[in-house]
Amino acid sequence: MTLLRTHNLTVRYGNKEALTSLSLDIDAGVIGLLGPNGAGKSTLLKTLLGFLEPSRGSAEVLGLPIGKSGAALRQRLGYFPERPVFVPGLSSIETVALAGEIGGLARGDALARAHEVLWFAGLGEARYRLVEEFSTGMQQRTKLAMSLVHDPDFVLLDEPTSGLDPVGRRQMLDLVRQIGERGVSVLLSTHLLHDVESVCDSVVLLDKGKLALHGKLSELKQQPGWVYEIRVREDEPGTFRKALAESGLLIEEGRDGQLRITLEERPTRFLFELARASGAEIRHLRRFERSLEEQFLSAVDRDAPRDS
Amino acid sequence: MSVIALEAVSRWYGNVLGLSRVSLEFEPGVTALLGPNGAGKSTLLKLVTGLLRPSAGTVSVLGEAPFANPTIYARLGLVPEEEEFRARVSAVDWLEYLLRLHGFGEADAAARARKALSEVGLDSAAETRVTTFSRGMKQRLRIAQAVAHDPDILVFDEPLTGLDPVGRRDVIDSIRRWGSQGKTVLVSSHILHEVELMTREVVLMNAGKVMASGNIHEIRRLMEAHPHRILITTPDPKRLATRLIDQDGLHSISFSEERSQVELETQEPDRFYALLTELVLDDAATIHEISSPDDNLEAVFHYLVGK
Amino acid sequence: MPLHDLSYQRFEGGRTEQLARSLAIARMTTSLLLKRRSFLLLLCACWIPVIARAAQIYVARYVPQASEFVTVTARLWQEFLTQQVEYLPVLLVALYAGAGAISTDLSSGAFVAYLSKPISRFDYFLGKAIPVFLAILVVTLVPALALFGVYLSVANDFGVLETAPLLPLSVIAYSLWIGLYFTVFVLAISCLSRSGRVAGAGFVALALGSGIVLSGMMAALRLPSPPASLSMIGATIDSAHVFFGNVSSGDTPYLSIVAMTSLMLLSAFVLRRRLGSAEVAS
Amino acid sequence: MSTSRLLLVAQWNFSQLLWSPRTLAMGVLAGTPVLIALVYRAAVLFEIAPKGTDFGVFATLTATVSFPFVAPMLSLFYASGVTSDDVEAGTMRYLLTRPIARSELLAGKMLGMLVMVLFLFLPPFVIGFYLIVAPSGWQEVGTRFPALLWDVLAGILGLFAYNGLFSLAGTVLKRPLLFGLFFVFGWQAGAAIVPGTARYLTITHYLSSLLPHGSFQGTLARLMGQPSSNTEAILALLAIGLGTHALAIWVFTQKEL
Repeated sequence: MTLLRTHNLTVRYGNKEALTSLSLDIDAGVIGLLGPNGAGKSTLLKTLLGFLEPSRGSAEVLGLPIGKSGAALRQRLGYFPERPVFVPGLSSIETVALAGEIGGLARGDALARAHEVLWFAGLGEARYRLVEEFSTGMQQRTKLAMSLVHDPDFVLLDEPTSGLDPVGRRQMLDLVRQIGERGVSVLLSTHLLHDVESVCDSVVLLDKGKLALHGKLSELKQQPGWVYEIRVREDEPGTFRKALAESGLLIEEGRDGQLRITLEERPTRFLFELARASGAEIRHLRRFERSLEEQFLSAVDRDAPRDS
Repeated sequence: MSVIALEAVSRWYGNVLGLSRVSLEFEPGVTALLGPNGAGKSTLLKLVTGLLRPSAGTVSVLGEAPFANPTIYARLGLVPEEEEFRARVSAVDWLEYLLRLHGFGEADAAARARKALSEVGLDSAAETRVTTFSRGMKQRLRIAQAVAHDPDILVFDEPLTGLDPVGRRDVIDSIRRWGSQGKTVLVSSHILHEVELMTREVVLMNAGKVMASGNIHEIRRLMEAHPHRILITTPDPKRLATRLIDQDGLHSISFSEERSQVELETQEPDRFYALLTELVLDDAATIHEISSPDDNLEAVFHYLVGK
Repeated sequence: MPLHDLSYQRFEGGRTEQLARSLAIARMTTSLLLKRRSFLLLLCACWIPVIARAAQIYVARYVPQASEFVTVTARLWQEFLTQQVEYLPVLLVALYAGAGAISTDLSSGAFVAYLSKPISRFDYFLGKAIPVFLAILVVTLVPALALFGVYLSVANDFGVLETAPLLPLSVIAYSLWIGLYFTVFVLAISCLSRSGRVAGAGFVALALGSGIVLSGMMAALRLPSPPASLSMIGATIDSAHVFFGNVSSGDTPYLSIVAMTSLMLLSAFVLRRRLGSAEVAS
Repeated sequence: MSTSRLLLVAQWNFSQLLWSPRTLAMGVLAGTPVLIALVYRAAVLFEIAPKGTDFGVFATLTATVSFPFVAPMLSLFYASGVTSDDVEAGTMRYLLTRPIARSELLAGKMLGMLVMVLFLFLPPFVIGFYLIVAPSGWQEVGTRFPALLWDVLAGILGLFAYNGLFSLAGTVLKRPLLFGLFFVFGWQAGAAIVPGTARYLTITHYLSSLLPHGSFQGTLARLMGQPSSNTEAILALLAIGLGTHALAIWVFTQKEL
């Protein structure tokens, strides 16, 4: 099912073209939206919400044309803004219930639903406290609840894990996954590629307002051939690497200090022999998957100036 | 004498405890400060940079109390936590002004400002007003202002906030470089796999206290309550499991034919790694993959913070 | 016993009408205002003139000795309402309820959260305007009507209402008029700044400053008094003559109406431009 | 204190304020004397304004608009933000972590602030004087010039005192604007018309005592108390200004920001 389709979508922001003739066709699911700063990610989200008007081209979300549909479209969209959101003086539950009422729920429904989504977002008794006094983590949970309370079919999440500690981040990603399992599509805009790797089905990568990469995550991560990453513990650092090099294998060193070797087939005794001979012990040996980071860095123009 | 030393430092905000009797010393090189929200990392960094005064205990930086101390600021650079940042001037003017407050002459300040901007990749935006910057550009500028005067001590509160993958990679590389140049670098961050790329030295905090400090792998080794997990992929998991099961020091072992995997938990990982090599070489076992999913910072963090 | 599913659930219930959504914002804003003791105190203080007027009505009826200099005519209601403007109650209430109304939303991010929901920008404006409007009516229309109650309960005939049968209508229309005027103006100021304090200061400076500068100028020119239509408060007071049907008094009441209408149109234009701009939504 | 860094801060702060959107609004306020002078000239030209001395017009202008309204408002809108402007813009931390003493930093900022306020207040004031008085002939200008100098002196001292007070309010209080509005329109207006010593706790009292062409406070105020002598007024304004500035600096050096 088509979730989002744009045709030659061009959006200007101030006197700068933030999106340039963007043509996209995205199916429902959990989609990662990536791109360097200034690539047009936030612009795309704001355009879909109707905050910005395209200067050319068209876009359809959930089968509704943007711009013309206005409120009718936003009825089916949920938005998690990047920046903090609170209504001074309102507790978390009141804020979410208000968001529900504005989203078209009757007062009683809104309150019940607010409790439900806040529970889901993992905000316990804290929901009776003022949002403005919350830690980042609790604010993000409140924002998630606000974006879901009117039961959208498609939520746009702008950096939902930003500012979260490792535990909070893990929980937030679990929530995103669960939302996806309930048939709600998610567009997850983030700079944290690990987040995308852990929850998304597919990825859209923008660069300078244009589409740079789009595809299923599983396909993007596939590395052709037999490339393995390997880490050893050795008495004398560097010996094993030398031994590998002497045996004619293709070696690369990753930034994390791990070696990447290209084999002809699955690893064999040979590697272990080599390790023992050079006084090393293999501690880690895994089929190498192309990381999203490498794809990202190769797909975007790294040296281009990124001014807004 | 350590570059930075905290001695039994506590800090309260009204009734709220920020930091509780923390004693720590920091030496040249990169040290990462980790912990959940509210653990006291930011409080600690503010104490070290003299933006806060300790409620009890002493903080000393280069042998002096840092609060509002100009002598310290001449040798310190700070990237504060992200907040509103709306300087209504161009990036280069802003940096020049800050550098002139350091006492650099006009020409010197201008040259240094340009250099710092180009180090963080903002050359082409030098003349642009900061108010129009994106979040990532502002973060780059924050880093530029911290390093422009070439300080000996660098303090970064979440330096990667808002940066895109390109920027993150650049900044991580720079932090490593500054550490290896002999600067004392303190970094707080939530993104653990990125911290692992910066340094092995960490301070783990929770609820205002220090839970562990030192090398990540050392800390992991000391955590005996949590046995090491080793995952092995092999075409014949049943056979490998049978071979391993009579070994001492094994907490648990399980295998899955379906996924061709054997998973074992042990207190003595060294011994089992050695054993695996033996099995392959002397017993013709075939092993495709070996990995240890919890020998990393992420695992250490979750074990210590307890969630 | 089934295991309950606490994971994310979809919502099956019905949806409300568009107006209900504006009213939700209005209701929440109003209840937030009423929670603040300082606001309630302000409202009480703004009712002090009402008590004085009630006393006047009472004295005029029951103290025959005073009837020579204390009388009750249709004029009383007009004076009461214009004095609520002249001696600041209306201004203070508008300042308190309105100056931060939009600016706080802009700085706290609530604005974007509201607008990402299925409402239009006008719905949002309505939600913000209603509480300010009501707050102004609480210190104008409500006490003025209460004074009718006092009058009718102490009088033994319909005296004033017989001579001026349209008086209640005049009171209602004029109250709504100044309510609308100050609401639109204060919200227009509010949407211009992200800081409620700056907006508040701007509102006070413009509302009072227009009068102060003007009378200073007239004093310098040795002209008797400035044309009311040029100062915000002066125009509001002057325009009452139109509503209460004594057009011949005052400076140029119709001119004041025109001046106030122009300011409202300007405010509406500012609101429309500002709330509609992409910059605000970022 | 190193003077060069203090001046650097002052200069920077001045230029920051000069190019801020606030200055646009404040410029309109500050320009009212010129505006009124122009209106007066037009009125004279078309013979609308009744006859009187030109200098009398200028005196009324200073007494009704410039000193009681323009001066305190200018000072309030700028000085109350002496620290909070940087805190709100998120630029304060970067300044605090520079090798410059906090006292020097704030002193520099306040100096820049004072120059800014004087820059907005004095030129339109003097221009207003010439626009109004000059057509009466150069002799009249010469006669009235000492009065203008007194006005300028009073303006400088008054703004110095107001700036100090509102800087202090801005450094200590969360809502300095509300305090300032209350001080100017509530306290000062009220204290002037009650008998007793309350008047000595206002800035207007000394300011109006200094003005050569009589108090700008209302008739009622004049009935309630005598103006102070020039020396007293100058000393009082200086003391208020110095005291509040010093206090603001002291608070700032102790503050955790």
